[in-house]
Amino acid sequence: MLGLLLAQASDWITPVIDWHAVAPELVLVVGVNVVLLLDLNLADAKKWMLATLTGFVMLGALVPVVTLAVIGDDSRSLFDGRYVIDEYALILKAFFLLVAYVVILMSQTELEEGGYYQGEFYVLMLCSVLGMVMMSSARDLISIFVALELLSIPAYMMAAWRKRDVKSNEAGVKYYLLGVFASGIMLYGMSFLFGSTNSTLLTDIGAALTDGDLNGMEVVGVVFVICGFAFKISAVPFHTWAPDTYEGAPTPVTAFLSVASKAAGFVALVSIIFLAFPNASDVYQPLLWVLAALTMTVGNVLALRQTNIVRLLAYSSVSQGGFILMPLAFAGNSNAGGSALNAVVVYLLVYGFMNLGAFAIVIAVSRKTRSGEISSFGGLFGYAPGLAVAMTVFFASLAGIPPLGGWFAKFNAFRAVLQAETNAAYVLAAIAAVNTVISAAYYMRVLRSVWMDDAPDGDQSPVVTPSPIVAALGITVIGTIVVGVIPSAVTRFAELKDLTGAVVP
Amino acid sequence: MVAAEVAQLSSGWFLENAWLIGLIPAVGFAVIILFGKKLPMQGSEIGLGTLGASLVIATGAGIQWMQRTNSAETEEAAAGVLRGVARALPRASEGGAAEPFIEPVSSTWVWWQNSGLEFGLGSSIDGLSVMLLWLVAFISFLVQIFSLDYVRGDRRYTHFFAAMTLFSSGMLIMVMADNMVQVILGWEIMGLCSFLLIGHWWEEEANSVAALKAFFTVRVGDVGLLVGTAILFFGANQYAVDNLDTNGFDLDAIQAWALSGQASTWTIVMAAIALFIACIGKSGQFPLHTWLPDAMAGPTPVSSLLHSSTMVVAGVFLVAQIYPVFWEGFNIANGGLSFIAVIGGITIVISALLAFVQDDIKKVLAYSTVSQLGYMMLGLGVGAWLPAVFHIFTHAFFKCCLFLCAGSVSHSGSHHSFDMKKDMGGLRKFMPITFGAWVVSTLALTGVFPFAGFWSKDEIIDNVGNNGYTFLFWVGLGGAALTAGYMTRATYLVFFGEPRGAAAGEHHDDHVVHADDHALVGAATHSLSAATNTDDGHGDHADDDHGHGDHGHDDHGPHESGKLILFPIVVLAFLATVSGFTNATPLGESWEQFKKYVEPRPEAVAFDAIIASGPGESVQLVVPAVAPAVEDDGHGEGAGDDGHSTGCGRGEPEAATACFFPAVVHAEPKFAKILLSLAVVAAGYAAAIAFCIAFYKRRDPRLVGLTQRSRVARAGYKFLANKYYLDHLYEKIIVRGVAHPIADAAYWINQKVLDGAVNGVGEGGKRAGNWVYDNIDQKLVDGAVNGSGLVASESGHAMQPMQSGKVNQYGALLFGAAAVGAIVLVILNVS
Amino acid sequence: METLTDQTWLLTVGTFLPLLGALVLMFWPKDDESGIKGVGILTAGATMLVGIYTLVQFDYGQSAKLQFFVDAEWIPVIKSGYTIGLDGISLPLYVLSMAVTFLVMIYTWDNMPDAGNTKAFLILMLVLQTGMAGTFIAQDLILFFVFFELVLLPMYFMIGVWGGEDRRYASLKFFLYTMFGSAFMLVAFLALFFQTGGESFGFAQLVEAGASIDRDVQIWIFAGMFLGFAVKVPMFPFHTWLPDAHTQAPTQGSVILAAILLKLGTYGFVRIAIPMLPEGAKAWAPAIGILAVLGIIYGALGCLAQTDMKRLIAFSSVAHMGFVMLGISTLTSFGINAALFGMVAHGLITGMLFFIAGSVKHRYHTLEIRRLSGMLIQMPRMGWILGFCAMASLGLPGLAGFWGEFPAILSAYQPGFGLSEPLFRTLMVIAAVGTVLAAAYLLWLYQRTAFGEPSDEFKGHSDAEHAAVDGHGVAHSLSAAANDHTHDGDDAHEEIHDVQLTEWLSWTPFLVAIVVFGVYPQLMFKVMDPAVTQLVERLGASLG
Amino acid sequence: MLAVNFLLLAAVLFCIGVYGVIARRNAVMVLMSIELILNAVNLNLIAFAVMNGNQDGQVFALYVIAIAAAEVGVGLAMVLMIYRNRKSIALDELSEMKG
Repeated sequence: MLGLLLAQASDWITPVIDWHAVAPELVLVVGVNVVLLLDLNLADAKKWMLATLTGFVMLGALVPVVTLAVIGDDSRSLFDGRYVIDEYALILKAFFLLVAYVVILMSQTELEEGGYYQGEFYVLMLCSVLGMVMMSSARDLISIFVALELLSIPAYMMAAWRKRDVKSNEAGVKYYLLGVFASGIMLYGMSFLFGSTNSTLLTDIGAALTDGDLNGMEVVGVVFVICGFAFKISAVPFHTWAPDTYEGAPTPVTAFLSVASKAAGFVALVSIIFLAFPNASDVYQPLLWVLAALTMTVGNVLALRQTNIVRLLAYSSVSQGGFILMPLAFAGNSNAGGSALNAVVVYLLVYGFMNLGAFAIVIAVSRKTRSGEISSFGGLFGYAPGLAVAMTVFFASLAGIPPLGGWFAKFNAFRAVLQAETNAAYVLAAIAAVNTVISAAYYMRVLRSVWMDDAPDGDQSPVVTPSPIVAALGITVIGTIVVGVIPSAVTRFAELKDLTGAVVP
Repeated sequence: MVAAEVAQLSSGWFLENAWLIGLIPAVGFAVIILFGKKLPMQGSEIGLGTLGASLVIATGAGIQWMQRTNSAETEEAAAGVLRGVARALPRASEGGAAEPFIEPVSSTWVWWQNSGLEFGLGSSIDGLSVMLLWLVAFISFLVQIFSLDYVRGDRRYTHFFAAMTLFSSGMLIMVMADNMVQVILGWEIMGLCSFLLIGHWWEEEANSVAALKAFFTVRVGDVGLLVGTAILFFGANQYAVDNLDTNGFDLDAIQAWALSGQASTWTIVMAAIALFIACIGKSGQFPLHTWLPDAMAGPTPVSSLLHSSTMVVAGVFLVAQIYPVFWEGFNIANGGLSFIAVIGGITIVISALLAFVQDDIKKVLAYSTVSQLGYMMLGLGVGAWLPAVFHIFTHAFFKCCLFLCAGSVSHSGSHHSFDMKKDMGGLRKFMPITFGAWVVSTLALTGVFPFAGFWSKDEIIDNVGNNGYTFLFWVGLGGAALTAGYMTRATYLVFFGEPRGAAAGEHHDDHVVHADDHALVGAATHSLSAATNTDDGHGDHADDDHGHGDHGHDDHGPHESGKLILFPIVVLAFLATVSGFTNATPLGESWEQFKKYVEPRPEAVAFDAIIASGPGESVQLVVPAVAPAVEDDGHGEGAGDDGHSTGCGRGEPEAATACFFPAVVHAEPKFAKILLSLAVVAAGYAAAIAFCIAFYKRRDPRLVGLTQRSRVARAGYKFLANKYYLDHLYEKIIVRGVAHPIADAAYWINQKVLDGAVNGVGEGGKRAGNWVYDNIDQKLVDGAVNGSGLVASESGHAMQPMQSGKVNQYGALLFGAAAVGAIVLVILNVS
Repeated sequence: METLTDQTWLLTVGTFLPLLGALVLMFWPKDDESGIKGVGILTAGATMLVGIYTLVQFDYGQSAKLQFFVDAEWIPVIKSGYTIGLDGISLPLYVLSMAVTFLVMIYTWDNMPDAGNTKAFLILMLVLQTGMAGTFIAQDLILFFVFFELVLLPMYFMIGVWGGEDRRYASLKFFLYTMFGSAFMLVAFLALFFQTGGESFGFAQLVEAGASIDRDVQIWIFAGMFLGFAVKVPMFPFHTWLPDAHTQAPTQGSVILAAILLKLGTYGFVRIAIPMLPEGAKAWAPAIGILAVLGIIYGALGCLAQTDMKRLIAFSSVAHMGFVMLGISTLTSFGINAALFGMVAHGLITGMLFFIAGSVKHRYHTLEIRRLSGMLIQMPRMGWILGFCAMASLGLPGLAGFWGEFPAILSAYQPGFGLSEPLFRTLMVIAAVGTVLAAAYLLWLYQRTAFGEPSDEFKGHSDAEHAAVDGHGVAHSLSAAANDHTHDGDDAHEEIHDVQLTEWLSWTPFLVAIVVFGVYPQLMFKVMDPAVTQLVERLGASLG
Repeated sequence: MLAVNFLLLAAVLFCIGVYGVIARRNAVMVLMSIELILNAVNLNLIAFAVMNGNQDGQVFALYVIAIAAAEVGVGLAMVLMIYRNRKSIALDELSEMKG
């Protein structure tokens, strides 16, 4: 018995590890440990250093990403193609790191002033980012699963970070329970896929699934896996947790969830769709079509009713998710497939900027008003014109008004859909067009408060914005405008033709 | 048919620069508006000066036109083609010798372009236009002289002269136009000025209502002008481009096209109808005449200008100018019962009858104008082009003179009242010159030999009969008798009998009571109040002082007017006496100057000759050209017979030639007819004088109170006094019909006449507008928009229960959706 | 499409110069009111100068070609470029937008809306100018769309922040309505792009390739564009945002909205929808014609129902744009020329009317027609200017309005490409009746507001009246004094003065332009006609 | 075929787990139901691994077990936290936020 095992072990071939390729992950791992250890030894008064350090870790992890990009090899594949570093992965890694950096800027003062645990927060944050960075490269069911849980579990805890706050508790618990439940369903689907195709490697699965020749188990597997990620990207009707969690969680965490975590979900979905399901388009295309249409519409009409700004942004991010999802519904189309990938990536990048920016404004303003109601933004233009203008930029961008980033993202999504030139595509585009208008209604309602109303309490004192938030705003405003005016800035990245090994039709 | 021998016609500086005639007053207007108030005479000198300049140029142009016409004959003589003598003769088509077509002199600039076609602006001078240019400039000049004194001290003295000058300019621009767009330009400028001038004293609502009514009524007719122009343009354009190297707006092209025989009947009939509707509105023909009497709300010089040579004449002029369209459209050549003639006939009688019941002197004259315009239209409608045009000429003098006399009377005799019954009477003793001029003009108007009206009006009536319209002939004669009647009544009331009211030097403290109680009396009322103000010398009404007083006369009694007022009156009276001799047909052909110089010759002209002179870029002066005339196929002279089956306007012209004027028929003067019409007029006079003496002087009991005693008489009077219930018709039936079922109309027709037709139409429009706005716009269209927002919001509300906050339900939804998705897709994909 | 590529910098500078000014203003101290206004006027003035230079440099002999043409790379991945150029169709509108912004800036010097915050107001105006000018030079669908939408936000805030009572509702309505249209328009653009083979968003390429699309597909794509442009025009029944937006907007906003913004829609039809989708245009033309004429009558009826002067003017825009659309719907060069002229004329005239409405509101604090009267007594010059504009607006020949209306009506007599003549002739007659209604509501407005005596409410508060009083005797003065005395406690109205310096400065060019273009329309027709004729010829080539 | 029976068992477990998540109001019971689902997955994976002779399934199962442990750790901590704050772990009382 032992001999047998040893014999097997003798077959063990130490995998060749491309250390450069995994350098970003390694930097993050080291960062996790350093921050954790440092936290034990730092006096409370010096905890602010942790935030700075975490920020540096993020930027440090960005360095190998940049060097990898500069070297610009086609792709680096590890573990028999289960972990791939290609252009797509690099862009998204950079994106996640940048988003995390901005979120740290946003959370710093919030955590200090709220008296929360700081060290642990940053450690969890780093862990979660590590999961996202891994997700960009994961090309295997197992690695995807691991990355997913690595990014989710810390997020559950961060959502409940305000320990004494009932709402925050509730936010954490709901997120947790539903998240785990969704993981379970997804895993169940994955097990079917594994059973049917006899592999966990996405490309193998892709080779084994063929349209028109799918058995029930495979269909269920595909549907359940997509539903699992649909939860992550809070697509309707898997979105129910999102508004509650977003509202209850500390605002920087909400920002993180609504941008990074959602993006990670999309990354996984894109990988799976393009690598594993290219030939199951009969299954996933209708499913995603319905999900996209529902997500946009329900998210929007519910957002119309909101009076709390965070909750409004929650629904808004639900509906934005619908727009991102929209091109994927035509990923299997021979015309639109390539554009769909570009559209999703570009949208994610732009969405990151504008949504983070919106949350940064909310944080900055609520420091003064201590309220999350939309009406509390009244008169902002009077006493804080800078913030008001920035807010206008973000909200207008979310509404998709040129020349701000959001319009280009939306345009690209429309473009990918219409490229399919099928009736389903035209109908979805029309639905999306109507939704653009509905969404403009509530974005403009917020801006109306900002510009046209008087301050509800008549308090005209200026808002003091801490410098980290100013920095966060600066990054996001510039990002939003630059992408809109010179879209080439991001389309350079979106020019990537495909994922390594993907079968783009 | 050769074009090789192109003879040279003489031209001259005045003819070639005739465009200045319209332009100078237009510039004058701008100068008055911008700088008028700062000038020593407050801008009136500019008005007089510019019109004077126009008059000089117009006179020069007139003389040169005559030279041009004469030169044709001498040139022809030199070329050896002469077949007639150098004086008016029967037209070739009437058996006389062929005379060359005298081509208009035109100077054109590119005004606008479209679709690669360039459209011009400029002048195209022919006999008709040069005659009217001179007439308009002359009358305008005299009226402005009159106004110097008449409106002195008016609050808006400068504005008044500006508007008067622009008014004349509009008419001049229209008259000299060589294309339809320019006609519209002048036409509408006049509309604008009539609005400004009728509403000159806009402080009183009645005046501004009258101004609005005038503008609006004319504007209704303008729909016809727009539509007609469109039809003509697209009808004639191809022909014009192909043959004449011009475009479908060009008046010459339209004339030629209409006579070319290539135009489809439908097109030309529609165009003629549409354009004539415009003329009905502008020239106050039945049934759109109702604005004219109301237009008396303006100052008297305005009325006199408007009624003599501008504005109302524009419609007649337009018909005369593009006569071939109507000739063909209404089939005048073959004696068809033309729309124009019928409307003209109706107008003559109806308005003459209305003139009997007016107490306002200006309104009598206004209805008289309408009636005289009816004669002109009648003439044009039956093919009597020349007499109609001649009547424009003579009518301008005596009608202008009559209005100025009325102005003089109210200015110096009746304290700015125009009410003949209340404030006049016996004025002949106080105002002998005015009285004399009035009488002369009245005789001219009524057509008494040898005054001007006799020569023109009789000629119209004569030609109507000659062309076979017997009924209309009697209508015309009857109209002449009526004219004599109402003018006698007016003359008697104003100048004979005992002075009454203001004329007797009474003070009017109760002038409001005196106000005419039906229709618009703004001018009278206002003038009274203004006079009262200044005479009091205190001006309590400083805030609403119209400043129309301040004449500096201390006595309150009637007296003769000043020199500035009398001068134009006398000049006009003189012309009213003698101007008829310019075309005195009964005296022989050598007296027919109008026929020679004004009436275009109905001769075909070769295309080549025309194209050489077509409009081009920038200023292109016409190379005067004459083409040999068509071979005369006509024979015999018989009046009204069918001997004219060929010639211009009676069949297609020969290939590669164009006609510009149809061969109209001219009646031979007959002594018996002249006697007949003089007898009719005399009868009219006799009856009217008898009535006046009986009714007004002797108060004959049989007549006084007749309207109270006799139902027939009362009904007749009421019918007339209410202007045939036409305003009533517009307001109550047409207007209210928009909102009410027609069954109600019977009730409404019995209601009292309240307001003008236009206000009525406006009221109806407003109601329709209100209804549409409230029900359609706000409820339906806007409601749909707001509704869709509501739907979105409400559906959000309906979905909120989904977001219950309960984890278990969220989980159920999550799994349920996944399961449903899986089941559906399995069914779809797994067979 | 032939192009001229000299002085390529010109259009870019002209378009983006205002943004530079906006940037400067952003860092200008907020309290320095006159400095801010100075920078605003200076920027707009400099832009205007660039516009004048463009006018000078424009080669009028080749106005059918795109001049100052630039075709630079912008977003290669979606095959959209920074393609700009100017031809006879866009030149008048391009320069008009500059002029209007400049004059509105001058007007603002003395007439800042009550809400204050000059800095933000002027920045928005400058951004707006960039959007407007850019729309007229764009020769690429995506670039066009960006500029087209760029004007949305500034106008939204202008109405929303500096507007009247009901501004919140009006601004949101304006925004959503336009957004609705442009969302579908974008979808249509993309559909067009892919149907033509997805090669380029450049106008030239799309005009070439668009004609070969299937007729049914063209009709659908045209429908999408129609929604976008028709809302902007606005055509009946998409017009309901307009009266609200106009009524509530501050004077400056109304003027810009009327003068330029509405033209973006009609310009889109002429420049994009019709040449690129000839079959679609032909199929839609009768519908457009009918809606246009409905708009004419409907707008006029709407006007007659109004009690508010500004709202009346706003409704008149619906009617006037109906004439423009009628001209376009004939698909003839005659009609399209008329429409283009009508756009500029309407911009000048209605812009001017809104100026007057703004100034009247400023003085009387009301625009209710029944409360205003005797304006000619209290403010003679203002009253006459109002009359002048009313006359221009009702299409009096000799003033600019005529040249938009008259040829448009004319053109409907003979529509192009086998469109139904009976239908269009009927439309022509109805449109002609519309001119009568136009006369009715404008004169009615004028009679009620300008004629008559001032109402008791405002009597004795104007400079003109005081001047008149001073000129008379003692008795007058006494009575005037007594008169004043009774109103002593009522200071709110003591500010009815006639047209002031900045108003003269900003209005005179409008008034002069109305007269000049009215008297000598060739100035504009000469520029537009070759381009339009070429456009229609090409249309004829593809429609056979 | 034995493996198929395992799959059936896994399916039953999955269903029970889902039922538990949906129906139980007690947070701990829900946690346990989720564990059931995860175990159903594990069963599936191992069964398939045996059926297909592919060891990857077993490796996958090991990962799932490890991560499930971590998850439950976090989950229980949260339950504890709610209990401290609210003295109750009934999930249907956790609806502060809705709509």
